[in-house]
Amino acid sequence: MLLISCPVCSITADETAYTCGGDAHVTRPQSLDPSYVSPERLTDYLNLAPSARGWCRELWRCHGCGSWFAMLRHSGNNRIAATYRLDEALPQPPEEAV
Amino acid sequence: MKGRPHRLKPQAGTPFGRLIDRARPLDFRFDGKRLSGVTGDTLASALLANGLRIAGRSFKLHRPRGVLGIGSEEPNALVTVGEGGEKTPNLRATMVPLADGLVAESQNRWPTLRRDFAGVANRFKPLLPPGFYYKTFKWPAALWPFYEKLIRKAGGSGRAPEAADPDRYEHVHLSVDVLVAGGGLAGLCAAEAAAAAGLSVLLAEETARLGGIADGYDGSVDGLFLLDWIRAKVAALAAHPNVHLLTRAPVVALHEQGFAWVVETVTDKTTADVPRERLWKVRARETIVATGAHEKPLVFPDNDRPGVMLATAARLNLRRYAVAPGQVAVVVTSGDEGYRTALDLKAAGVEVERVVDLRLRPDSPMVHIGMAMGLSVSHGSAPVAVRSIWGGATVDSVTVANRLVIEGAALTREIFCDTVLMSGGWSPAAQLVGHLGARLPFDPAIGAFRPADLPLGLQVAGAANGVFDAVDVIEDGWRAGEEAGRRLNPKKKRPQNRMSAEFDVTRDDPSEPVGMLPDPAKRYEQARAFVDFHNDVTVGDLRIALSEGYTDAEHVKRYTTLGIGPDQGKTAHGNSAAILAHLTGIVPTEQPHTTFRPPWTPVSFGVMAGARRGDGFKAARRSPLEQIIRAGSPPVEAVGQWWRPSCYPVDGESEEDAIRREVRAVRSTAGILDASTLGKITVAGPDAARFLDLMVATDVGDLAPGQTRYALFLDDNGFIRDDGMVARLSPTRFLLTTTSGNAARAYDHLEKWRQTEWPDLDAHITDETERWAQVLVSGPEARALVERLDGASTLLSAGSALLEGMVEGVAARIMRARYTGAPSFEIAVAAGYGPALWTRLAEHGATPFGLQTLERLRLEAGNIAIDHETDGTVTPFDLGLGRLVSATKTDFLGRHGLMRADLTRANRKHLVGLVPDDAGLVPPPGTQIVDGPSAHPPRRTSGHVTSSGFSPTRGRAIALALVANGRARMGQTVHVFHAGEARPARITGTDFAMGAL
Amino acid sequence: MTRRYSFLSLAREALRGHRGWQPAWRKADLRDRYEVVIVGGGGHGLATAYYLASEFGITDVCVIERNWIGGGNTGRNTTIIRSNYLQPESMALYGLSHKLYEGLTGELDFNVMFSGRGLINLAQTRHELDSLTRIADANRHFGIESWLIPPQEVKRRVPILAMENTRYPLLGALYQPKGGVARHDAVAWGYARGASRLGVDIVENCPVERLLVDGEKVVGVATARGNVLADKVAIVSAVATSEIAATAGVRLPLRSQTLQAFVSEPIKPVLDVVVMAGAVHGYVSQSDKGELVIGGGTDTQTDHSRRGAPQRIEESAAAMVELFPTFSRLKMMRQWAGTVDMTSDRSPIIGPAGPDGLWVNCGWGTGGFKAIPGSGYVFAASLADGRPHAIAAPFGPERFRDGRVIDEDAAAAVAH
Amino acid sequence: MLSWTETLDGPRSLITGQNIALVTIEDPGLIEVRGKPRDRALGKALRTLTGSPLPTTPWSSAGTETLRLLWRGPDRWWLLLPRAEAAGVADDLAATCGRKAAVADLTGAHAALRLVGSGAAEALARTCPLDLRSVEPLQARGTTIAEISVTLLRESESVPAWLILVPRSFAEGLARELARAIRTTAALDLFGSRTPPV
Ligand SMILES: Cc1cc2nc3c(=O)[nH]c(=O)nc-3n(C[C@H](O)[C@H](O)[C@H](O)COP(=O)(O)OP(=O)(O)OC[C@H]3O[C@@H](n4cnc5c(N)ncnc54)[C@H](O)[C@@H]3O)c2cc1C
Ligand SMILES: NC(=O)c1ccc[n+]([C@@H]2O[C@H](COP(=O)([O-])OP(=O)(O)OC[C@H]3O[C@@H](n4cnc5c(N)ncnc54)[C@H](O)[C@@H]3O)[C@@H](O)[C@H]2O)c1
Ligand SMILES: Cc1cc2nc3c(=O)[nH]c(=O)nc-3n(C[C@H](O)[C@H](O)[C@H](O)COP(=O)(O)O)c2cc1C
Ligand SMILES: [Zn+2]
Repeated sequence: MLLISCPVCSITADETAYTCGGDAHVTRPQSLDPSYVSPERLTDYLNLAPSARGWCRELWRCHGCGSWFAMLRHSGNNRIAATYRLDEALPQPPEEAV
Repeated sequence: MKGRPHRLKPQAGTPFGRLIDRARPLDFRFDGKRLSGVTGDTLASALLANGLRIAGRSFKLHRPRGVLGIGSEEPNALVTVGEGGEKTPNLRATMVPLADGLVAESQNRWPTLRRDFAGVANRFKPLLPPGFYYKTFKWPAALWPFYEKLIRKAGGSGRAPEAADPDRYEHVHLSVDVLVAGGGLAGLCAAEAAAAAGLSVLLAEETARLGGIADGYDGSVDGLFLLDWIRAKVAALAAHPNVHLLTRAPVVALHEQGFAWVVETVTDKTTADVPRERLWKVRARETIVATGAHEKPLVFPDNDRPGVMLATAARLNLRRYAVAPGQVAVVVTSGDEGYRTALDLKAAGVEVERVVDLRLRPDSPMVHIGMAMGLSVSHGSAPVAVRSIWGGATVDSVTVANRLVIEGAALTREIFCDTVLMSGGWSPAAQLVGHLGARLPFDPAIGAFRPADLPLGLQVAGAANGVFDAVDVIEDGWRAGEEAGRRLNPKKKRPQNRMSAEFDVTRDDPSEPVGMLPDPAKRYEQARAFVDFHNDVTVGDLRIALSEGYTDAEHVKRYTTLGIGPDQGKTAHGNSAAILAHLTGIVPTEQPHTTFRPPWTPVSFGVMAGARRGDGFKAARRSPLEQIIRAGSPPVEAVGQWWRPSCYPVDGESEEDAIRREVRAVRSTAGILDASTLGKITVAGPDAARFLDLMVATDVGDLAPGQTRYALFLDDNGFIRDDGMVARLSPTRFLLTTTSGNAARAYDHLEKWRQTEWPDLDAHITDETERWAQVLVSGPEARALVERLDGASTLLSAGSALLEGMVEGVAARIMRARYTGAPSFEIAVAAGYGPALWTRLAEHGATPFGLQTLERLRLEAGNIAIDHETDGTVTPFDLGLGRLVSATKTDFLGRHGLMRADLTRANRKHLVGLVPDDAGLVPPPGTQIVDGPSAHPPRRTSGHVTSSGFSPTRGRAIALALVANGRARMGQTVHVFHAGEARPARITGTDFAMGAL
Repeated sequence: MTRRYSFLSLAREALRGHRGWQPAWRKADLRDRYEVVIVGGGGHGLATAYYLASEFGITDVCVIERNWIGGGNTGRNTTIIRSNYLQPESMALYGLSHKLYEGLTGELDFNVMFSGRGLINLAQTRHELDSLTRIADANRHFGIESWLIPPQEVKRRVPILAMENTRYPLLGALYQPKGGVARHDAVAWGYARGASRLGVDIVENCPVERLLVDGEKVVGVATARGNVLADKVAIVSAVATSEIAATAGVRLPLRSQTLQAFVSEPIKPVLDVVVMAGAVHGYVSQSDKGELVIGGGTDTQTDHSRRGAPQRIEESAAAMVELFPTFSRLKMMRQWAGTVDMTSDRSPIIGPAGPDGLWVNCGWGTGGFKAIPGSGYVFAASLADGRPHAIAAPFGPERFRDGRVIDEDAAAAVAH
Repeated sequence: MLSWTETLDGPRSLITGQNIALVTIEDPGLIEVRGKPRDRALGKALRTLTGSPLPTTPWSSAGTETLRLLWRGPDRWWLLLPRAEAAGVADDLAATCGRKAAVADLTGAHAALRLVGSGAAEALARTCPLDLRSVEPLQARGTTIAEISVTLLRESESVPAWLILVPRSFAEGLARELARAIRTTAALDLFGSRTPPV
């Protein structure tokens, strides 16, 4: 049960007050250029999930204020390094080994 | 004469029986027998006081077993308490407070505890080595079901209740700075120091009392007897405004980021307004595990006989309940703990034949006190057998041998006694730490696992931390509490006056970490030296598992069942690790433990479910028209979280008859349906049109205000997710309707894309679903009916498909629709006006119709319904709705996905009409379409029926179906199976050749 | 040394203190080349090795396992076995597997305790009923024994099921009389023992770190104990498959999610069939030892921690109390979690993965235990033949490019 | 004119305990306003209406006893007002708030209950996962009670009082679950002074 702070409304609440919406910062190829999307890129976009062990960035929605934001979390131990608004600069994972 | 456990006579001036009130006897029943105990007893102490040695039967071998421990670690004395719906199996007798009229039963025996037929298993023990079931019951294969039935019968301990649980449970949420698990000396001191640092503290203690096992020790702190000192601390903590104390409330699980489950037993006698148990969902910034330690049994042959008990448990039984384990005792110990027990026994008038100390040259204060008090002690000896003279279940003697030359017969000696009290040192009870994924290293110095690398936000204190002497425990508790303060208020200076105390307590020498006795063992002895009491795992079993290649600790556990019983091996894991290391020759520090997982002690399903049962299971949503439409108790069905009437039978009509009547009413006059549950979402703003054109496959940006269009929503794969009407309310404002089950999801979906993919588009999405009560008026007379509403005719005369204005004096929206195939109007008014609107329409003669009627109507009209004609793998083209996919937009969700090879394949399944030759045959939705109706499977299928029903309008059964290449197969005959028989049906268009309805 | 397992051999061993048992599988030393290297000693990897040796005569095989065999999802699953799937591709695969399970104890000389005790999948909403009807009818025509039963029959087979005061009504159920469970550990160990006896090397505690690539071809693996060359490398490592494949530039559509389960304390038999209930998110069976084995939904986020969010457990417990009000006072004894390898259409990936010499078998998600024998067989056949076996062929990774989903999730909404 | 049916039978006390009361109140007027916090026209329109600047601090609110504007999201505000006034105010606002903002009259979408008394904290501890100790008077929170999404507004009175806004369709379920929690007589006595035995 993660404890998550919403970077938009600054409420800190249990994981149950949020919904995970998959990987953040995924590029939708057709948004870049709808006129040509290569089959490979489309396949990757529709199916791939970079869900390896380690630091991952995911979209979460705050049920309280309705905002989508991103979370930088270690998928091995569930440590949360940061939550941030989608228009913010990307925070980096902490240096020290976890 | 054979001694039995018994209650001591009251004796002034002795420390025995401090928790009981002899003046208040309690009656209870055990296995049907009436027994009596006294107030303050646990069920275990009361059973012992009544002289009962055997409290249960072991899981596999049905060996008779007595009470071994004192708390939740108890592996043997598992009982069923209560009757009827209140029956609770598998309770540890040591944790059950005795109450008047309590009804308890032993388990895993038939017919009685003393004479258990399955006890013969013990005779066949050699035939029941670990994993014997993997090697046998294989032949003949046909008999396996029979064998399995026998195995199943033999498995299991208690029985599930036969009646529903009458009790209530609740959940409570609490955020605190510090959670302290365990209210022994360490926990209390940790709480004290944390509170002194200004932190809020929840201290949760598993038993009914605070102080832990401190009452097993003597000495004084700050001039007060240990217990009095604790009393003062408890009183101060209770009065502290930042401290909440819970008893009968074990911390059962630790999770990420300081989340913990604490299960409190609120009462044993519940009423409607008092829950039996309460699940505290605690969020703590720091957690201190002060859960104490479990005394390790010594592992020697027949160490499981009733009458063999843990030494500290025996001492605590004396001190707390004035219960002595027998009359003549032998204490076997690898440390000082045994001496304390021996001295207590002596003081209580139990004869202590001998203290058998495993250590070669023990030289601690406790040993000297013991000798001075006249205990007869042998050093460097070990128990090698426990016997019962007449082949009985219990203890008549213990044989001890010199440890240095253990096999020399001359050096063994049989000592007669009726109880053996053993102490193999302490094993920190820090399993909670493992819940967070931490591994506890094996500490050879104490012969047990001891927490080391701790996850963030977690500390361990006291015996759980491998710190045992009271002096050190107190210091360690304070240290942990202060450290929590430092971590949470890093700027604050260290507390000015650090906690301190004057001690006068004896210090123990460390126990010798012995794992297994006798060290060089004979096989038949190993086969009777128990490591896991509950699951009957012996040293011999471990050796067999290893020899068969199950060498990894995890394999050993799974092959032998070591530690997987209800006690989760609390008294076993220290010993088993030492033994496994010994047997395999690995360096003990390399010996891992198996994963410690929640819960610490078992947790009832009821308390986990909490209020989520019956009508609290999942909230049902109520339409604004609920009271009216459900007044006559029509049949209802679940749609998302709603209940929607299927139809409105009158005068004992069947459902099907009601549906047909309602269909005819709509086709001939007009009907009304509660459509309030449909999703209604507005999208407003300068970029509303652009945004919607990205979200919807259908062109909508070109709609003029007042215009509507039926539209499809796809996912980016190209598959249909939802459908609905899109209406343009104004140049910058759109209204979308969605299917009932999808409203919330559709809103979330729109918001997600707007916020994450197109944040620059200026469009605001508002979920108006709950705002509107909505009535669908449908039928040839619909317009006339609607026009009878005040103001409606003026509004309708504007002619647009969507109109906003005043109807009957309130703001309303009217949208034209043709979903039923008949002229229809959806009238929406603010929710509170809904009932009045419905009533008015009904008064004007409209026939109420339900969801199944609507289904039938749209089926006749050949219209699709989401989740019927779609299943997440269906494209608009499959449904013949390609015209709803924009040919001009360069991008919308699903556009590129739709172009992939498989989605453009020629012979995909197409939506078609299906007309069974037998006009009365309705193939239920899901029925497969068979190409070749051969007598035997496999038969090729080419699709399935998506919707079906009897069409009152056509006077025959009709269906929609997805059929491979269906559009090219018009007029062909296919088959559906009904009652095991192939029945022909014809593929038609989806309009069923009905023309305009 | 006693090789065969039988009551007789057990009795003989009993007389001599069980001194003569052979290790169930040899503790092999890693050699530096094999014909086939299988990465991952879970059920699928071990079964593949077994069938390679037993059916296709290929014994120069090594199964390399990171930890201890059977300790991945195979060792932490709720063991539901059924073949009443919706799509023909799935029915072929799971149907074969189901059939092999029925004879597995004899085949392996190891009692895997397959118990075809019956499996009931409740329909509690009209939509569920329609979906299950579709499955039942698909099963009927494919030749899989599985059909719909009415509420009265459900009640007869599961007398303790609540029928009154429930949140959802009971509308019927899909019933597979031969569906059931098996002992998870025994399946892994039985295959390991079988394979080992036929000459397969099983090497534990040896993580594969990356693939060895020579040009366009995968030629072996680098492990913690050195490099191993192989003609064919088969990655059968559940979620780790995508990490390992990525070292050869192959990307697989796997998502790592947590799936939890828990057991009650053992009780005397109360439930003779497997019960699954989608509307309330829970399913349960009672093991031969007596625990109720219970599972529910997956956590949504990427997670390798092998712990899980407690609200899932709450949800499953609530589902149990809702279905079986008499379970309320029973207690959860242990909970655990596995990291499941989810694909976007909830069907597995079996086949060549791109570079020559590289094969994968993964994506079993929440339901691959039941497929172990079938998948092992068709994968072994594919490896031996150098091209996908007919039953495996539809499950190749290229289907994602084409959008050719084998969707068991959206269409059928039955997990496990 | 059509008559209004209250979601929860209008003003009525559902349950009263020693230090707690749960009362239903009339369905409030509710207008959702969407727009950018820095949108001038919007800010002006709302200031004219409420007399105070647009609340931009998360979960804060502004206005008067009868007209309260609360922050409900980064581009979303809720205006609570008497039901009778809602339609008129919504029309006015739509006219004055500018081209970029959006106004939706949501009256009827939410029912309201009020939880009053020192026992409120306990009732909420039993039903709401959020730590509510940090909520200032006149601040709001979006959270769940008995797993039903609600908006909580802490009202300004000296007694603890919470206004609970709940989607209409869930109102009855919410009232039932809250009443159940309040009726529980086994007090939590949070941070109280009960002394357990030693
Ligand atoms: C809680 C739960 C319940 C489930 N219930 C069911 C059910 O009821 N019915 C059903 O059919 N299925 C069920 N499943 C799914 C089922 O368990 C899996 O699909 C199946 O066990 C997968 O087997 P596998 O051999 O592919 O993977 P695993 O058993 O996970 O084996 C993969 C192996 O690869 C090893 N490995 C990983 N990386 C490396 C490396 N770098 N080098 C070497 N080895 C490596 C791992 O250690 C592991 O042993 C459930 C799963 C879970 C978690
Ligand atoms: N030589 C010695 O003097 C010696 C040796 C060994 C032990 N001791 C004594 O042992 C005691 C050690 O103190 P301590 O506080 O570390 O241990 P403790 O055993 O006294 O207290 C631990 C407490 O934690 C509780 N507990 C266990 N698991 C729990 C859980 N999951 N949730 C909630 N509560 C849980 C137990 O019921 C117990 O009350 C001291 O009294 C010390 O004097 C002394
Ligand atoms: C079908 C099944 C039954 C299980 N029964 C028990 C059991 O009776 N007692 C127990 O402690 N664990 C039981 N477990 C859980 C295991 O102890 C263990 O938690 C699980 O295999 C995951 O491993 P891990 O906890 O080491 O990560 C069972 C697991 C499965 C898959
Ligand atoms: Zn937020």
